[in-house]
Amino acid sequence: MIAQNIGFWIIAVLMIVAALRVVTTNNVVHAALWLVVVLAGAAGQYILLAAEFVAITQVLVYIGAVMVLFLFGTMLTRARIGAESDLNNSYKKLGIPVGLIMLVAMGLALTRSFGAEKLPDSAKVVSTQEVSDQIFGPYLLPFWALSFVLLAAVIGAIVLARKD
Amino acid sequence: MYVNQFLFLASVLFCIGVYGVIARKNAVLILMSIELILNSVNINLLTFALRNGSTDGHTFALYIIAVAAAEVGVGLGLVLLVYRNKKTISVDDLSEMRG
Amino acid sequence: MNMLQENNWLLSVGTFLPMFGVVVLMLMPKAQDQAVKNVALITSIATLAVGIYTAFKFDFDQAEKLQFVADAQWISVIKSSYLIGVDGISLPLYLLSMIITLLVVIYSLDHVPNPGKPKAFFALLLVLQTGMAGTFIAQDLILFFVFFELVLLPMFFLIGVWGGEQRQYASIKFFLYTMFGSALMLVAFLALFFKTGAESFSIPYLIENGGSIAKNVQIWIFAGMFVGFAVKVPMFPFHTWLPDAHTQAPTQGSVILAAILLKLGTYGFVRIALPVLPDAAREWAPYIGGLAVIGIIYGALGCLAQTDMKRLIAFSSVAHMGFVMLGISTLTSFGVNAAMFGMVAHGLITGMLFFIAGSVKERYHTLEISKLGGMLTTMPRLGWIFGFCAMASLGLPGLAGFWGEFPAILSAYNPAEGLNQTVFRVFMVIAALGTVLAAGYLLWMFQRIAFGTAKDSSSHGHSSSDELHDVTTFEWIAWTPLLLGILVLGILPNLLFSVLDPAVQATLSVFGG
Amino acid sequence: MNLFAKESEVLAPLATGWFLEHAWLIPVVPAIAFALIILIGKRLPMKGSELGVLSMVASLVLSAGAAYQWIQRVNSAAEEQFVTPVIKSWSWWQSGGLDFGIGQHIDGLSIVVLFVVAFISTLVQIYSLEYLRGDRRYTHFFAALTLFSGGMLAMVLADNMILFLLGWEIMGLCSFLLIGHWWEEDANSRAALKAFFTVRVGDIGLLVGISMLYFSANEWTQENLGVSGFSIRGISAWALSGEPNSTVIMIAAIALFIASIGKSGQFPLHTWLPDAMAGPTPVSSLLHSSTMVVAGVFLVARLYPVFFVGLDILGSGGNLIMIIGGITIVISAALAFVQNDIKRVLAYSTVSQLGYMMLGLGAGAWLPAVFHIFTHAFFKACLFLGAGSISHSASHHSFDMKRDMGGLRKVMPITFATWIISTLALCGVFPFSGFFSKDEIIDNVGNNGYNTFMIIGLLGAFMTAAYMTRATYLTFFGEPRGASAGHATHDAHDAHATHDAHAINDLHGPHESGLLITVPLMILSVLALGSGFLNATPFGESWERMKLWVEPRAIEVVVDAPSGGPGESLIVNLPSAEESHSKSVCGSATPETGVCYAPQLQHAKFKWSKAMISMAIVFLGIAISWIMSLLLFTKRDPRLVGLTQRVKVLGLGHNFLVKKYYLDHLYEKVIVHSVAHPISRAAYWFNQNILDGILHGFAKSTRTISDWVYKNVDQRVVDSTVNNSATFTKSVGTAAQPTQSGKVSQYGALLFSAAAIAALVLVIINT
Repeated sequence: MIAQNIGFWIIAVLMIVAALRVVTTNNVVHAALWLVVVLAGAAGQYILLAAEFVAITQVLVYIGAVMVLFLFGTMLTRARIGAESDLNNSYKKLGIPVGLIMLVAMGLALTRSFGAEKLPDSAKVVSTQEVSDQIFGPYLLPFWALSFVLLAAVIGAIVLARKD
Repeated sequence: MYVNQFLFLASVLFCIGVYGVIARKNAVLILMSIELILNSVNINLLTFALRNGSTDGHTFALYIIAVAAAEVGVGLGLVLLVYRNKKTISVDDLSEMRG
Repeated sequence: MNMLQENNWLLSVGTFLPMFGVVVLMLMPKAQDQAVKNVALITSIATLAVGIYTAFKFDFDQAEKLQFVADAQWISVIKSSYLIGVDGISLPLYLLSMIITLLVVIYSLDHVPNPGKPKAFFALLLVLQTGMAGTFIAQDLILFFVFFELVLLPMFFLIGVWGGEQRQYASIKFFLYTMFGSALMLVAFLALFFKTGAESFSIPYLIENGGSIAKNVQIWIFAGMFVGFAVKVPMFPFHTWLPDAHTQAPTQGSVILAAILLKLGTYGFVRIALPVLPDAAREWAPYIGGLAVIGIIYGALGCLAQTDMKRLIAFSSVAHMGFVMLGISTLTSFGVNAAMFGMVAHGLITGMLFFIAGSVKERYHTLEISKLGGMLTTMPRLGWIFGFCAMASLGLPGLAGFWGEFPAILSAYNPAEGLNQTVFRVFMVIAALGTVLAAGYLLWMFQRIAFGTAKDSSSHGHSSSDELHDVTTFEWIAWTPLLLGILVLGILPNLLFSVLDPAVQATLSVFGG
Repeated sequence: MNLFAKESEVLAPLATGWFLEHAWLIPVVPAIAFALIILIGKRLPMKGSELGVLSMVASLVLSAGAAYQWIQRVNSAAEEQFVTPVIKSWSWWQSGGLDFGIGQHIDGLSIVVLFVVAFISTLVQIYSLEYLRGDRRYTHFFAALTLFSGGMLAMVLADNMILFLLGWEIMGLCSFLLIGHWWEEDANSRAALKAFFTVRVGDIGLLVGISMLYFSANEWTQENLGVSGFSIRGISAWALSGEPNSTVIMIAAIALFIASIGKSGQFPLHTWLPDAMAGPTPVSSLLHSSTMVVAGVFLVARLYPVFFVGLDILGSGGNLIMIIGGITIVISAALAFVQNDIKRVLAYSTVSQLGYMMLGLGAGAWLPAVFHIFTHAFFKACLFLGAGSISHSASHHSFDMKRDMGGLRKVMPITFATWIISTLALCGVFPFSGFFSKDEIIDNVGNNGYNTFMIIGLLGAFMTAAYMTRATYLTFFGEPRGASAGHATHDAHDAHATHDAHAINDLHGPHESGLLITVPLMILSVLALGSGFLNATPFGESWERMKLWVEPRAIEVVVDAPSGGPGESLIVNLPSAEESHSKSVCGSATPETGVCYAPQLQHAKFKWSKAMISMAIVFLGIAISWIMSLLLFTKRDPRLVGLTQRVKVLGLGHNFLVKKYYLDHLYEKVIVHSVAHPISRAAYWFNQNILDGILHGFAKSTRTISDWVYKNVDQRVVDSTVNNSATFTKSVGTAAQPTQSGKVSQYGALLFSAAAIAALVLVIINT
């Protein structure tokens, strides 16, 4: 238990810092790299939450594919590697109160709902098989739908990005 | 471990993401902020999956990841296209609705 | 009840037909303007046809009951269902929205405002239509809210893209205000939902159980709804978005805004706020009434200060909606009848006035009252139509405006029991004063614009006399129904009252009569 | 109930007839004609005027028929039987589960006024055929004239106050359109605006009064008569039923009276009427002398019970109506002396005659007042048409007596003769009609014990005689001046002068007008002479036809309540009423068993002595004024000429009169301007700076707060130097620049913030 807790807090702090950097840094590439940290941290949290398969997918898909996409996108749009000045809106400060208000709202809601509720200690790790049973069992239809979405996305991306 | 510690983490990420969406001007960065939001959602899902001892949460998390991938793909495609036409990816310059 | 559920597909069709039109428009190449216009025209005609068929099927003998009720699973997670239906209150507005949209489309056939782009323009108009119609038939709070918000965006773009010089200021202001209102309104809805045991969002259910809520909580929830609706109406302190939105919006935008959108707020009061939260309504009524009469006088004074024709008409809307709200605030079926009639009448009359303002702008390239003049000599028809509408708007008996205005004043003489009579009688006198001011500013405007001799064309910008053509065919087609409506409703008010009255009485039964 | 039903057998069933049953057609015909004129008028050979004239003739025939059958009805009634009005009602609108009707209410009063209106309208329209020939808005003119007649007729036979209000407002509208008929001149459209606006101010009273009466009477009328609280019959009965709370009915009466002050140009709202002379002369003679302006008087006469009870008429001391009436008589008569415009003289004389009617009504002389409406309509219309005839054929459309008239009696004998007859009638010289009505009023006022007001009345008679003599002298005697002398001094100030058809016959000098003008004049003058004999009190009971036909009998009648449905309830006399000889309780006490529709009024016994006195006064007035005019205008007697310049006091008084007591100054400069300009400006300023200021301030403060947060959360202020200029306020504010801060995400931001606030509030509420 203790170990897990320690792990959680370390990762959590790391994630939050990284996330802040993502939204504040003036360098697109740096932002992308900080995002990698956040995603990795998220993967770590998933493991703590006894969701191996999701964690693995997270690493593969996100850190593997999505980040590559981002970096490519950044490169292709010839973003200067290095600081840029006009990444932010002139009134970005509006975002801060908004974010804080939301945080307060959620915080209140959460504390009210699950004050000191604990997670089950001996949580058995959810095996990949169970997940797949789920997906190809009751959630088959959404799965198909999703596959279509992906297909459409692929085609769409090609169509959009194609030079002509 | 408390339920809340995960949920709090998620909400913090979410709010940071929101801030990013609002504050950023560069399309790619906005996409990244959206990724943050999606991840915070995932954390929630998995937390509740664990709490309620069901596996539905996992399924949804996976779907979200997939959708996110699709979204990034299309999103970046758009960015490229825009960049090619306008030589900029600052969303403000896309906001001239007239013309 | 079973009988009331037959033909329950009608409403859905009538509401979503425009969306179908939108889809078709989307699939069309934007080059073919004419085809686009035709599609929009056909769609709106078909929609109106469905609407008329609905009215034909409507059982007027039990106008107080919901009819064509359709109740389908929607978002069962939050116990919100797709529950729609019309009764005597919603039917007239439901039809009005369809008619106005059709007329606006017809008018737009040769008046697409700059920067053109008819495809997008008509698509937005049709989306708007769906939103408006949906709001009037929704019997489920979430559904209501969804449609209520659906209206917002098309209007936002109409103002923001096709508007005048200050369009961005106006559109953002409009958006900001309404967003703010909607947020509180949504909160109020949710609070209502939870306070009634998180059972259902359906309005009839809430009407049954809403009374059970503790009074002080009711008052707070009502406050939320009040702000939400009052912004839309708009009532006195929340009205500042209206003049800008109206002035900057394209003619079609102003017409729809005046004719339908403003009614969403008042309709919300009658349909939701009053019956669901009777106790709170009683508490709030004097304040609503007070704000209403302030609005009447204030709007009139605002009008007197205007130099811009369109802005003047916009301010007059504030005054007229003041009468409507005064009627509502009496909580008597007499007053609410007046208010409902006033809504329809104001829709016809002010819509018409904005049409005229648009045509004036198109001909003179200015709306500065001081630069206009002698319209009766240069364009007699337009001038007389304008005079007709001004007269209708100042509540001349025999025209539609009167039946919204006079009974509202009348009803303020004795409001529902539990309300302070003296206060409302003071309101009555002030409101009566408002009618004089109304006569003042409308006739003043009419005299300045229509009487006198035409200013030489040099004085109004680059418009040469050959542009000063009288009413065109399209304008005739678009306007005649409105003019007829104003006249017919004025002479035979019972056409409307007989439909409204039972429903209004049923709605207000919670107040004991 | 059936006990009475048995007695009621003895009562003769009242005669009725097609015309009475279908009296509602009278206003409908002109209304239809109006629509036709608007639609097809321009294409007709006579530009739509024929439609107007025909429709008026039709209504004249209808109302004459109705009058005849009403007389039949009265004759068919027993001596002491209440003559039920012919009431028809159809459902018009419903609200709050109640049904409100529209319909006709025909009794003596409405018959008289119907006939007068239809008659004068017909003559005036015929007159206008000639007078406005070639006018640039010939068709519009006739359309408006016809619509006016429709509105007035509708108001007269209205059976409920809503329909009454409808007619009332339509008249106001038409008066607006007709006064402003030559709207190219700013003065005319101004006058039109002023007229409508002033009357509209009075209308507040009408709205308030109707509302009060409705809500206080409705319950009683519904259960006793089965009619709504708008029904005139219901209101009258209710007022006399002893039910009403005295303050309520008093306030209601005052409110209604304010409306009549506005409409009938009583002091202090009389100022619009003289300005209304800017309209064409036929309009002045129809709307602003004989028919429309008596609407206010008609309102008082129509709802007489309300005023009777509310203002305690016949009570000791004067009441509001009398006081206003009395003041009006004198001040307007005084104003008539300083006018040079002949139409304005007549306008002020109209005002003071209306004052007489009000005085009569206020003093309980109901019948003489109504009779004065009847006679006044004829001679005043005749005078106006005469003035029109002069300006039309003799003075180049000028109405200035001093500059453009004089010595016209030779060139236009017919106009002169008719004018003289009507003037004598107006002055109340025996045996002209004015004598029988006006003298009756004064007589009854005195008889009911209001001596001060009787003296005021006599004073008024004196002044009337005087100023009319002055006007007559200036117009018809002495040496021809200006235009009437043939000098083609074309005065531009008169709108009428601008239209072409007349420019031709201006060339040859003054001459008598054509038949289309003189025939109406002659008809009217005959009536001005003869109409008085319809109620010639001097010759005893048998001559008092009006009293018999028109005055409602103050008899308590039993009503079988709603069973009959609105307006249909059968009315039978109380057997008690049979012997109770004109000692009816109506008005004086509460009717126990039935309802009353009219209060009991006394009638002064005619005495030649009194008549002689008033005659003497009148002749004195004529004589003095004649001599003065002779000396002043012809002999140019040095003692009188320029007197006002020499004697300070007279000068001041004269100036005071010329300035119309500064009332216009008060209304226009002080009141209207203070509303139209400063107050509305202030309200608008408040709108732009306070309310919007709050919005913008809200935006600004979020901006500053967030600035502060920003500086403390994160030190990077690189671009804030750039951005500080573009504040959020500015972005909400002048968002003109094309590359203005991010719109899409701005909306996103707004959305998010709304959502955030919503969420927070929700969380806080939903504990």
